[in-house]
Amino acid sequence: MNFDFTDDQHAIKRTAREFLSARYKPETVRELAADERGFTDQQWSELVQLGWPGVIVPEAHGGLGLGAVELVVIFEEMGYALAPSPLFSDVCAALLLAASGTDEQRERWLGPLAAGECRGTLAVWDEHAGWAPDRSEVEPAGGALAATKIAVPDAATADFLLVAAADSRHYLLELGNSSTEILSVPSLDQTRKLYTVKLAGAPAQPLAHAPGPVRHAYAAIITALAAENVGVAQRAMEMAVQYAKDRKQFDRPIGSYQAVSHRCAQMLLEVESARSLCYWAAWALDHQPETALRAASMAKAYASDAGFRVTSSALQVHGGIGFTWEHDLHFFLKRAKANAHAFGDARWHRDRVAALAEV
Amino acid sequence: MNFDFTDDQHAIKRTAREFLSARYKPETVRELAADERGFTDQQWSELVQLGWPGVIVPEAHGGLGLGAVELVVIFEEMGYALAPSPLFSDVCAALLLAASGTDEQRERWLGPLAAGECRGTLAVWDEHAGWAPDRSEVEPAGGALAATKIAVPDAATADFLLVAAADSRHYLLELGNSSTEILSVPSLDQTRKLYTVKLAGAPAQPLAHAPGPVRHAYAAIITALAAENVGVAQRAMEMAVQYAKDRKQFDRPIGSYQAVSHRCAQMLLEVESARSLCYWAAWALDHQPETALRAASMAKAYASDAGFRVTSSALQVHGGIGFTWEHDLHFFLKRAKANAHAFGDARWHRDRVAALAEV
Amino acid sequence: MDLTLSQAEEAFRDELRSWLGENHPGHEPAGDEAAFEFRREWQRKLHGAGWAGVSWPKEYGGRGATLVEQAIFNEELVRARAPQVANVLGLAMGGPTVIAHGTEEQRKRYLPPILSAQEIWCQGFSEPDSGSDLASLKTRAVRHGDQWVVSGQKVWTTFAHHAKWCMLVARTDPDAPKHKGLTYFLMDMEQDAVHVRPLRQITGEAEFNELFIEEARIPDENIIGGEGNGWAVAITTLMHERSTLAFGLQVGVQIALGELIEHARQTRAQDGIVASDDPVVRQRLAQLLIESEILRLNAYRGLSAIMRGGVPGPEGSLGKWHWSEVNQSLTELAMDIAGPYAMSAEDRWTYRFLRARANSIEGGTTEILKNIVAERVLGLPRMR
Amino acid sequence: MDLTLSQAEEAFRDELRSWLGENHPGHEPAGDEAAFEFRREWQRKLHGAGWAGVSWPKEYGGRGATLVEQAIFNEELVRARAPQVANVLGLAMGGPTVIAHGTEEQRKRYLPPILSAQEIWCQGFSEPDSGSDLASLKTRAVRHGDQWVVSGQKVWTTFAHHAKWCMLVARTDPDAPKHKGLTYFLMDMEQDAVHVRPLRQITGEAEFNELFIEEARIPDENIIGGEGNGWAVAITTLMHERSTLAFGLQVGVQIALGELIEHARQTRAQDGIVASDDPVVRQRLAQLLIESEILRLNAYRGLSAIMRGGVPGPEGSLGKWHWSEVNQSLTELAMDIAGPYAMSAEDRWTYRFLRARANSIEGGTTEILKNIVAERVLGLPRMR
Repeated sequence: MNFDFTDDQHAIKRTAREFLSARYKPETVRELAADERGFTDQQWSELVQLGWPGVIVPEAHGGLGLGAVELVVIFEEMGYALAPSPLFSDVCAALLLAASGTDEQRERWLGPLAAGECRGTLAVWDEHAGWAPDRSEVEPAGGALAATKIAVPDAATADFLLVAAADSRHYLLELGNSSTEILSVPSLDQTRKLYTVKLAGAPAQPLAHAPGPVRHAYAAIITALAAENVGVAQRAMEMAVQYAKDRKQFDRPIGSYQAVSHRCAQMLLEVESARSLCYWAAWALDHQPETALRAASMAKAYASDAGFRVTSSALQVHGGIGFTWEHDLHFFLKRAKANAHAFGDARWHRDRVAALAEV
Repeated sequence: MNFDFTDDQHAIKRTAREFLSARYKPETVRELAADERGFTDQQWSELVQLGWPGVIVPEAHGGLGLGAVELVVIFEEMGYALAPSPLFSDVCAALLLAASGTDEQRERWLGPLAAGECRGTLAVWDEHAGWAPDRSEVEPAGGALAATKIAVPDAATADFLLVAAADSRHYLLELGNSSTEILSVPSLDQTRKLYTVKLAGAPAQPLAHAPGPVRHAYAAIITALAAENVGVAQRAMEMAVQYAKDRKQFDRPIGSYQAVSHRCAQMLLEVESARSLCYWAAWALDHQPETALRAASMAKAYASDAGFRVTSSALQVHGGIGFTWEHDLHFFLKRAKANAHAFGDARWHRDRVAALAEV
Repeated sequence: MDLTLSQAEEAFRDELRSWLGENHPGHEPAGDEAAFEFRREWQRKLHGAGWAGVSWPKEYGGRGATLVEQAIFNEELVRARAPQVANVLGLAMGGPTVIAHGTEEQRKRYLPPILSAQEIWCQGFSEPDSGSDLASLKTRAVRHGDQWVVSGQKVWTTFAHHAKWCMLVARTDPDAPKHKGLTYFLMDMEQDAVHVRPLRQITGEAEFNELFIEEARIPDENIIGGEGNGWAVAITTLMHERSTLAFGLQVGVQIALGELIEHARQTRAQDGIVASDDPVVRQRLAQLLIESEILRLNAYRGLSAIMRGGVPGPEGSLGKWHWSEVNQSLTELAMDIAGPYAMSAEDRWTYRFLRARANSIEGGTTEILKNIVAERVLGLPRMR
Repeated sequence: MDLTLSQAEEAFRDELRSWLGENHPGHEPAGDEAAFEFRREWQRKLHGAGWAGVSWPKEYGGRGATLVEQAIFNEELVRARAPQVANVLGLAMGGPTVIAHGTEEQRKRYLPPILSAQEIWCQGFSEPDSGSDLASLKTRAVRHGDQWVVSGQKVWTTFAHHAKWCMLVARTDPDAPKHKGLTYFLMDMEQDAVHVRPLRQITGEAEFNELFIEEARIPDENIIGGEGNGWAVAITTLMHERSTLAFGLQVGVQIALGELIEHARQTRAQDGIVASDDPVVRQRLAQLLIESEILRLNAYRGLSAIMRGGVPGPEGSLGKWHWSEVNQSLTELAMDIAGPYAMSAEDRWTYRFLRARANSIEGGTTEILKNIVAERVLGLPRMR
């Protein structure tokens, strides 16, 4: 029984922290938030050099062949740096392809994905279809999809789309097709670009019907997202604690008032608790699949709430300055809140936890 | 638009505070809590002299003929003093008799009730029947009741029982009947005696079928109970504030720490808010019946939560001493919590609020 | 106790409602300048019909309305979704401060153009280093003959770019204890020494400004309430801010809640039902219905306490703090109902959600308001 | 990262489980004395099989178990619903304190009878006026030759009526700063100068006692850690209290939660469904499942941090505070599920609900624990 990372995992974490803090300084994040595309080719190649697009792609396909723990380490750091990047949507696609692609599809796509030569993304929610991230009413007709999907990350810069459909499969659709309309949507979190994708009978290939592996892939996705929120919340907490030490009102640092210091202590409880759940879920994904879905839903439920509460609480500690665009805090709050609603919110995942625990 | 009491209402409040604080000192409350019966005949006659058993009984029947506002004033003060007394269960019976008794029943019982010559109480919950205070499955067969009713207040000292049945009526049952078994139950709140009543085919007379007036009577009952919680919470808050001023730790009064002072401010918010809702509900019962049910459920929902939170928070301010039997605080906490569960808890009344507001 | 309006109050409300029904100017045009001119025009219309400064004494152009009428006025304007007036701060805070602390000459000079929206007012209290600790402000005013020379920086100033007058608190005696050395000025904004910079918020809008003041001039006669008395005068301004705005805020919550319930009725939730039929959402909506009713009741109980005792009751101190919590939960529920749409900034609730983050900071942080309640209402020892 | 038990850890657990399976003494008898004798017998049995003081060094009669094994030990005993041992405080706190600060002679004198339950220990730290502010305690010890004469009052003393030894902190130098003038004694409880009074709690039980000490005698050799060094020694005792108990507490929550889910399955709620099918109850149960998992994970992460760095990680400071919140919500939900039955004290959940009120006070109030986290973990300035 040991929560400590292996030396390799420690090394990944250290590299990630150093790399990301050097490359994604606050002013860079701010520029990318204002940029239409949200990242540069240069930034993408650097991530490719680290091998991150292939982190979970098997070595046989040219990936790093690592597990969920390493995935979580990387996304915790991506969240801490708030690095705008299509990496997350790309890894979502890789997870689903690896889980339910046919042999040919895996052969065709996983290598280029791992090599960063192409990028994929994932289209989950139908328009006006409610909260559930696992229900779609899109009925594929003769290998073609007619549907409107909302909140699709990085669709404008992806090479292909995996579309969730009513038959519990995903359909792979190469973009650049005239029957596909990609509309940019102003997103709450400007560091992650979202699009509405309108498919008017676009041709698409079905992935295999593999409900078990697909559920496992989604569990990895939500665990990575929960880990992002851990990183985001950690950073917001550090900003709040630093501000509470520096800022003086009534001739003393505001961190010496319990209204502020107990608020910060609460942040620590929530950040560390979310982190424990994420590490556990990641470990279970790798080593204890029978626990993994429950652990992942627990992590996502808790980190959804904690991410928002901690960033929101950090804003309260900052007072007025935290409400200004000039201050970086709002980017963290917006990412945490957007993540809270992505792939099932806290309430939805609590329902899953109850069901999985056979309450 | 004026929230201020009339001169008469102010006078009732003042009298109640003075009378109750003189007669129900903490040591008296403590004795009565330990007593099996829970009150003395002497104490009952004093309440009768004030006319309180007949507060809502029409003057034609010898009562004071007052309204819900006066009812609320009295029960807020009863809660503040935490006076153990069968007054509440007796007034419940009077409200239901006045609302749905036949002419003969009103003639037969309201006068003696107002004069304090007899006492009634109300049996609402069937055994193991769930949370709802407005559902009973007791089917009266040929004028006789076979049922087990739980949490019946003051049954051992009452002269008659009003039993809620499945046909939405109440049945009046004179006690002292051999087919009725009254079992004392150790209650959470020892200042209000509860009993399980087992009816084995006891003869009973139906009250009239009058759903509207019965709902109105129940709205008055829950408003009175909410008002009790306002009084209880007010007193607990005063105890906490006083303790926070007196108790020193680390060489200063604990009330100078925000962890304590902000907690006390929160108590004030909740006490005053519950009070506003109770006064509004009482006024609506008297003057705006179309609003009364919603207002009463709002008051009960909020005061249920506030009563528990404020008393529990007061215990936290007191630290260890508040956890001892010797300190009076626990009696207040227990009353607040028991009231929270009587006649529908906060959650149940929120559902009613949503339904009544046509959400 | 009578929680209906009196006949006179009802007549007042009916007159106002029917006037608003006939004179509502419709939606505000887009664009900052156009919107401002529209608001100025709207205020002129109100003023022409005797609906500007309703609570001000008649001798200064007001209507001499009672407290309850004033509350009705603020409620009805929000209820009718009437536009803002151009001179919110002049009407709600500047005018009442001049009436309370100004000389007769000052009243004559400043009050009429406030009512007619001819001269717009803004507020210069907060500074970057003096947020909650207002009395620590550093803006300096130094006397040069019968003029004062003022330098410093102010922040969170609304309407600064349209304002003629700024309610400015500055330090005139650096040697006095911090609450004592302050003076309350009316600073002419139309001078080069005053530079206004819009301050963009997390919503993307720039509702507030920063004010950079470099040797601005203020004549001696523009002091309100006397030299060194700035703290007391500033408190008057803040008291008016909190009390006047309370009624508008609570009606605002009621309206938003109505919209939220509609939003819940029209949004698919899960398992084939709409959000308003979801038991967890219904619990939260019911709680908001209760809390918004409390905001209304506590506000009116506060008025009754003032009418009875001349001083506000304990409910009065709680309103702004409580409102901020209610409005924040309301917008959080809206986001939860929106589900995946919460990720999009197209949803109007996203804007409201972000805007509500400031509710517990603006106009007195919740922490400061709780201190005030603990110390002044409950009499707890001063926090050290 | 490996969140399964190692082979050695599994072997340890299996050995313990099978031993417990064979040796579980059944239910405690009713009555204070009978229950105590039963617990003493149980501890002797554990001791005989080498299961007393598992984490103590072998040379002092312990098992020299690793941190993880110690955690497993505490979990398994709760999981097996084994009875309490008679000498909880001696094993968990007194022994480890003597091991850390005692002389070799003291270790030889005191440790064996702790293990065998021959001498029971109790704790005399808190006083009526010194709750959270322990260092302000007033109990005085004055030297008379090679003896000390002690007078004062202690409170919240468990097991006092069975105890032979009391871990007593008293003031030996009234002129020193308050943390400096304290000394840690082992006081013999078997003297007339010590009077024990049971302290009834709001649950009706008397789990704790008050201790009235009037000129009790303590020989000089019963000082642990040296004169004037009482504060540091007391901190050791408290650290052991929090760390050892954490694993038992979290398993306790897991067991209670299992019972609560069963309770929800068997309780009618409304509209013809049981409570466990009610969507609002399900949300709350799921949240408790999550929080109780967090208690477990944070406790183990804390151990890993100690194993890596020798010092506890930030998770360690959070456990007791978080546990109290989780256990309180758990019992509150139980009351809500019980509905009208919550009004009756017959329901076992009513007792647990009342008992849980003390969780945020006993063993360090939540306020103090948050202060510690803020100051020592986050490095925020000391609260003044």
